[in-house]
Amino acid sequence: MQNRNHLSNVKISHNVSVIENGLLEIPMLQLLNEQGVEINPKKVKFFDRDTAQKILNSMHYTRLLDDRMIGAQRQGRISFYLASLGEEAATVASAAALEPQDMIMSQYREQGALVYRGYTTQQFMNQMFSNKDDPNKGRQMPIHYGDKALNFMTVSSPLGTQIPQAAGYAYGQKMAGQSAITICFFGEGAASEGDFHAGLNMAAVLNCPCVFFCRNNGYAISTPADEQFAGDGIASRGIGYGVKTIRVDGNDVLAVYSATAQARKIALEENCPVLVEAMTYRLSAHSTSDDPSGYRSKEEEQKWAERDPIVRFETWMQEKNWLDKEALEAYKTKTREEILAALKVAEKISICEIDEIINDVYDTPPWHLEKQLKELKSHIKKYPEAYPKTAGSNK
Amino acid sequence: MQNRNHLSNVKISHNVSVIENGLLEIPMLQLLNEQGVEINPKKVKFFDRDTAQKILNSMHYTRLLDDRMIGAQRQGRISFYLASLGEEAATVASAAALEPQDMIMSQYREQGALVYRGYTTQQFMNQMFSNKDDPNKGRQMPIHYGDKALNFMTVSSPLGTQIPQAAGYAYGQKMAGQSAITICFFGEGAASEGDFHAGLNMAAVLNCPCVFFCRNNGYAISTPADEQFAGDGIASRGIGYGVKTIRVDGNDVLAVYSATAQARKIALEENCPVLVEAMTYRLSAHSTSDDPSGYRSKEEEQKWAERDPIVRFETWMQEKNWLDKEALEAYKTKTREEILAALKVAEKISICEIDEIINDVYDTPPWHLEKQLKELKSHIKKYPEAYPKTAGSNK
Amino acid sequence: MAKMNLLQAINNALILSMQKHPSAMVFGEDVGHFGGVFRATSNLQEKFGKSRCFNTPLTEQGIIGFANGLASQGSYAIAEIQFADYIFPAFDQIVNETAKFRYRSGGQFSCGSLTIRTPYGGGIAGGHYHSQSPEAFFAHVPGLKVVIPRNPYQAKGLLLSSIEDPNPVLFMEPKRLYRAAVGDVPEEEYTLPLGKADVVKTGSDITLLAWGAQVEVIEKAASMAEQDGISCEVIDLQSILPWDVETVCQSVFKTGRLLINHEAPMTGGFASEIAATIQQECFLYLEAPIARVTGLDTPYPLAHEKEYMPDHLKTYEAIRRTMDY
Amino acid sequence: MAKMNLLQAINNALILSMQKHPSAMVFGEDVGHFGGVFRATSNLQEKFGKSRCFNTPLTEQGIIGFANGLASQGSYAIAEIQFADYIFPAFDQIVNETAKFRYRSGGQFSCGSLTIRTPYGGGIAGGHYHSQSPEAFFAHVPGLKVVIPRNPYQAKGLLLSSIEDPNPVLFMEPKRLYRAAVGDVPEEEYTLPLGKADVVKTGSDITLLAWGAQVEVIEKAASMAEQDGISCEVIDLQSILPWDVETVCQSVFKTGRLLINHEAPMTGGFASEIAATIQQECFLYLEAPIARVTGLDTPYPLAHEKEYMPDHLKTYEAIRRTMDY
Ligand SMILES: Cc1ncc(C[n+]2csc(CCOP(=O)(O)OP(=O)(O)O)c2C)c(N)n1
Ligand SMILES: Cc1ncc(C[n+]2csc(CCOP(=O)(O)OP(=O)(O)O)c2C)c(N)n1
Ligand SMILES: [Mg+2]
Ligand SMILES: [Mg+2]
Repeated sequence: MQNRNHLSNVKISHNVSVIENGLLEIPMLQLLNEQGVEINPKKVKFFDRDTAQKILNSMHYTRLLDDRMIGAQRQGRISFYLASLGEEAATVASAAALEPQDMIMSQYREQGALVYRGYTTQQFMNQMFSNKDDPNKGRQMPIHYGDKALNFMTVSSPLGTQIPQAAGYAYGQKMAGQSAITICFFGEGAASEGDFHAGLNMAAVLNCPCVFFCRNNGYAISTPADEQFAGDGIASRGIGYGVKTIRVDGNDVLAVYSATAQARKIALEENCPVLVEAMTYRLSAHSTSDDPSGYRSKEEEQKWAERDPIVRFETWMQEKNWLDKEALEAYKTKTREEILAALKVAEKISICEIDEIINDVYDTPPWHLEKQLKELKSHIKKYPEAYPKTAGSNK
Repeated sequence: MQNRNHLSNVKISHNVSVIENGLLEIPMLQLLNEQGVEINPKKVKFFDRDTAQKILNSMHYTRLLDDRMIGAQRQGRISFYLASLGEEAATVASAAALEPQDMIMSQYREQGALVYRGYTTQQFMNQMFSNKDDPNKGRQMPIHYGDKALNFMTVSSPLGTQIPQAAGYAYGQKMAGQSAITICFFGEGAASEGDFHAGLNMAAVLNCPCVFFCRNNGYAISTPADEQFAGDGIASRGIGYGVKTIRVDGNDVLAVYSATAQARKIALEENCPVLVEAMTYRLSAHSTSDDPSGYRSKEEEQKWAERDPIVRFETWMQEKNWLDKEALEAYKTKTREEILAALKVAEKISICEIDEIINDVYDTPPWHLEKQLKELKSHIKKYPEAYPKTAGSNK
Repeated sequence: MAKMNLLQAINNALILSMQKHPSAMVFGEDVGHFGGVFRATSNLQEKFGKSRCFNTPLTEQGIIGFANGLASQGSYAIAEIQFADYIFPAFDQIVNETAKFRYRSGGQFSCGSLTIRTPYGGGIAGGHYHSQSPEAFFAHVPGLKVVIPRNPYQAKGLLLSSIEDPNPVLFMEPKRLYRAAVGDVPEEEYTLPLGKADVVKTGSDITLLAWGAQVEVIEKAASMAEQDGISCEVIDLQSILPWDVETVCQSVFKTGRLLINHEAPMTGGFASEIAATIQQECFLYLEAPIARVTGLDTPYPLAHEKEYMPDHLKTYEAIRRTMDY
Repeated sequence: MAKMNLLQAINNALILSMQKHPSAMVFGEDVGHFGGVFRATSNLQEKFGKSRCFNTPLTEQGIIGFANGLASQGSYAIAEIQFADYIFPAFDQIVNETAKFRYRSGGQFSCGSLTIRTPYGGGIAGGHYHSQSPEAFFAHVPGLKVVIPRNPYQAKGLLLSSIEDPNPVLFMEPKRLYRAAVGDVPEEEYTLPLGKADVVKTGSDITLLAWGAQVEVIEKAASMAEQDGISCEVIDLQSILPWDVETVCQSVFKTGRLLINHEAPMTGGFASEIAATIQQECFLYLEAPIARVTGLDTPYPLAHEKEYMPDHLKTYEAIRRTMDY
């Protein structure tokens, strides 16, 4: 680190030298090449077979879940979904490199991390059907997961807001003496928000042990990366904040795992933030409300489909003789069934009773909310057919 | 410039390489050394003697104005003042490198630029006494200057807000086919605001011809630079945005002039933003409400007092035989008298008549403001002694 | 005349403005080639080029900051905020900059040629981050105008007025009507006055007041009440700031009763301003307390959206209570 | 008991909280070694170390974002925004995050241990960027509590309550009273209830309601009115959200008249909510329209500050008008 004082140690030049971004090259870590061949000459052992299996399964699970839920949305069973096709390595392998006590703040496309942490199929479904078993009590749109027990912060739609929050959370963990960090996921689009700037700068100045994990997947809805920023990705910004930075191939499980593990280690041991930029691609539509054919080519998508992170990782596992194809197929079949079954259960569970409409605004409802609830309940009693989802439980 | 696409041209590495800010060194342009000796071997001619004289005079004017107004504030004649002692080269020489049609958006400590542009002593005084000849109509605190005729945007207190505005203004200039840029001044403290991030990134992506001029003067009120950021100043952030960047010795007139001229040229010819970081020091208190002895040492201040930008520039002018000491003394005497005289005039001019209280909220006052004014006026009529400043003009 | 939905009417107004004013520019997240997530800016980039209709980076404070600068330079800046729920990062630029630009400079500079468009409101299963109705926040900001249309005809005329108006205007579009509201819209340019309410239906017993998508809700409640022999005057406020006290007062002088309906939470919602003003102006005419039928004082919930909304039934009940007072 | 000014009372409350809660942290611009531009955080860094009282970079959205994260982690986060005029960059973090944190997660996570302190209000020749009273914006945000003290005793008790309260609280400090208001304050910890108004003086003809620095203005007007034989009940609202409808209603049942005074512009100011609610709750008791004596619907002007302010004379006149209605 350079001395932080605003003028000491500065080099002097006598000609106007214009610094351009080309001066700095930030390489991208890759440990499996596009063909899935390990190219790290040192042959480091990253994780054991069980972990590898768990990573692979979690990636498959995520893809199966995405697939099924897009279907469910098309069938009109849920209102909205947002898939992570193509980005499974970035979200699953990063989660694998963390400890359970680390707080995960996600943007919304990190279901892979949640799968790895052990969120159950039924939990996913309850959230997406906004039913009364959803711990968020059905208050948020599908995909806004959250689970305190798993140290997974509830998703919030406004982009970028989690970035300074992660700094604050990590500061609190440090002050409490915990051996834990906070990881904050966000897209390259969200990184344009002012909160990104505030969060990275504060984390650096206040020595917050956190990992800022940017999924640079090339698009923010329809906006391509080159209309989002003019610099060299998001990693190049780390320099400006004095934040240690790693760029990684986001479709390479080994690289993502290593980069995140290293980032976590630095964050915890040196009490500082680390920025990780995972280069990947949003193969899916932005969400079920979106159709990417209006803004990008099939060729581009095809090129990236060939960089499938699952295939790449499976090739490596195969090479190591860790891939049990039969077991994998069985796992996928079981998962498909499990998802379907849980979906059917979830869609039959009713939504929260009407009293929940005023809970959790405050720790306990103040009198004016009690009054509004009372009026609402007597109104529903008068018109039960108009409020079929709550009339039954309205006492 | 590197290719902006999010993945093309990326270099691949096979080991986790953590990029730290130390990798990049941003030198500081200096053309006059601390002793005022020109050290550019090429002996470029920067400007003619008249310009040099105007720069020198403007710096002296600024210092004399500051001095007098701090006095006036102590005497209770004005409520507030904010001096730029030690930063005169940064604000005056940068303004000298611009064309009159360029828009200047200042933070608040750039009275030097305004002096150079030709704001009159009486204008300064009218603003600071909030009297009815102030074009801002006395609506803002002292030092919130603004003059459309001089292409100097009215100062706004909220920090950083001008930064994205400068991008927008410059975009408009470009679209209108003007041969003009926008320069936006701000402190290293203001550069922590989210608006800084938004402004630089947008200017880069949308190719806005503007110069972002950061006065890194070591402090934001009491907060030293090392509690403001952890990177290598503000210049290092330019890289992240793909914005061309120049760091300059802010106490060196020749260097500031050259850097700004170069920045302007690039901005205009290449339709892009340029970031200039001027390394300087706020020798004065933050404002008349502040006392720096609580947060920094006399030694530190002394060290910087010795780097006086005026002394340095005078040495150079002397060396070139451009310094007419007698004329300079005469100018300073005249200026002192002029300031004193204008001050006396301004403090006798009354404030705007009460009708102005509702003007300029909209282009014309809507009915509800007319009604509020009418009520106010009849109230003042009833209690003229209670509103002595407006009762007289209340018709 | 052409049949247009609300989105088409807005798109049409934008096209006319860009044709009329060479310095008019449209920008925001995804508004370029893609035409915006709701497609309100479809084809503008194709028609007017990338320099006049363009995507911005994902930063609302930047969008409005940029827009303020562009407008102060003299261009017509037409900025889109993708959802009104996401206008808050730009709150400082709007409240401290846009709105005070002219006043603080004594009229030397202004953002008068700025128009901010944003879809707002619920009823689309959007939960609390895609359903908010933040008009009351902006109603407390002198220097802004705030306008909300209820159908395609009003949308086009009011949007054209907003763009022409020499003051910054926040133009809020009821997104649940984007495709649902269809009507006859003249193809040429026309304007509708800002600051004026529209009496949608005259009546004598009670005045019902709303704006945007809630106008059809009060109309529905009015029909129900008419069946009980209650004659309702239905008013679309259209402009939230400045608002048309005169028209509302005239109506209340006649009916003696007022009900205001909005989606936003009750406390500090814009109905409070209307009620406070009307109880002052019409005190001796009021035969019952002014009723507010609004959202609950909670974030906008997803599963309980139906229960949260100030629908026609709640409105009808409040009409009855007000009549029976 | 000790004589303290308002700043000292706040400083004292902060010290007690930091002693009581090892996880309590105080942060904001210049609050560290310097002790804040108004010196409310003097000596905290010396007493509790740099890790518990620290300067932040100059970014309000960052300060509140950081504070939200820190509070959600379970620490007591006490953030300072240097001037309420500069709270708007943090508006999104407050409105969309702080206030909705608990609701959106079904109570799993919350920012309950967050307290935001900020000096507000005019009367200090600060012009429109150092004088604003933005309480009404926050009153429209379910999930927040908003508290404003009028003197050192209230300040300490209410601030301690705000920090202890398991909900996020915006604590607004009337900066023109920082040194001007001096009074007896117990040295030990004590709390005053949130959500409760304080009846400062009982009376029978008219209820005068204000908060913060304006309480002394209505007290002064009350004295003037008493000379005319008008008996005024003076109430300090203290909590803006949730506010004490009960106490105000009880008073209006008795007096039949209500006047509300605040510094912020009239349109959409918090007086509108109070008037809307009270005309509903006390309709049959009101003998005159509820009067609002407020700032003008303009930015807060510098030169015309005196004319802009809802001072005791304007209040007195409004009392007379209300009595004579
Ligand atoms: C503050 C805010 N502005 C706008 C949006 C609407 N929005 C939702 S997702 C999205 C694009 C995000 O892109 P990126 O951060 O790159 O993430 P990705 O979707 O690519 O994973 C936008 C604009 C939002 N949710 N929040
Ligand atoms: C948004 C905002 N936050 C806080 C302030 C209060 N404030 C005024 S000047 C200042 C310090 C600015 O420091 P810097 O940008 O470095 O400029 P300098 O004073 O050093 O020239 C602060 C915190 C403000 N004016 N605006
Ligand atoms: Mg993306
Ligand atoms: Mg500074």
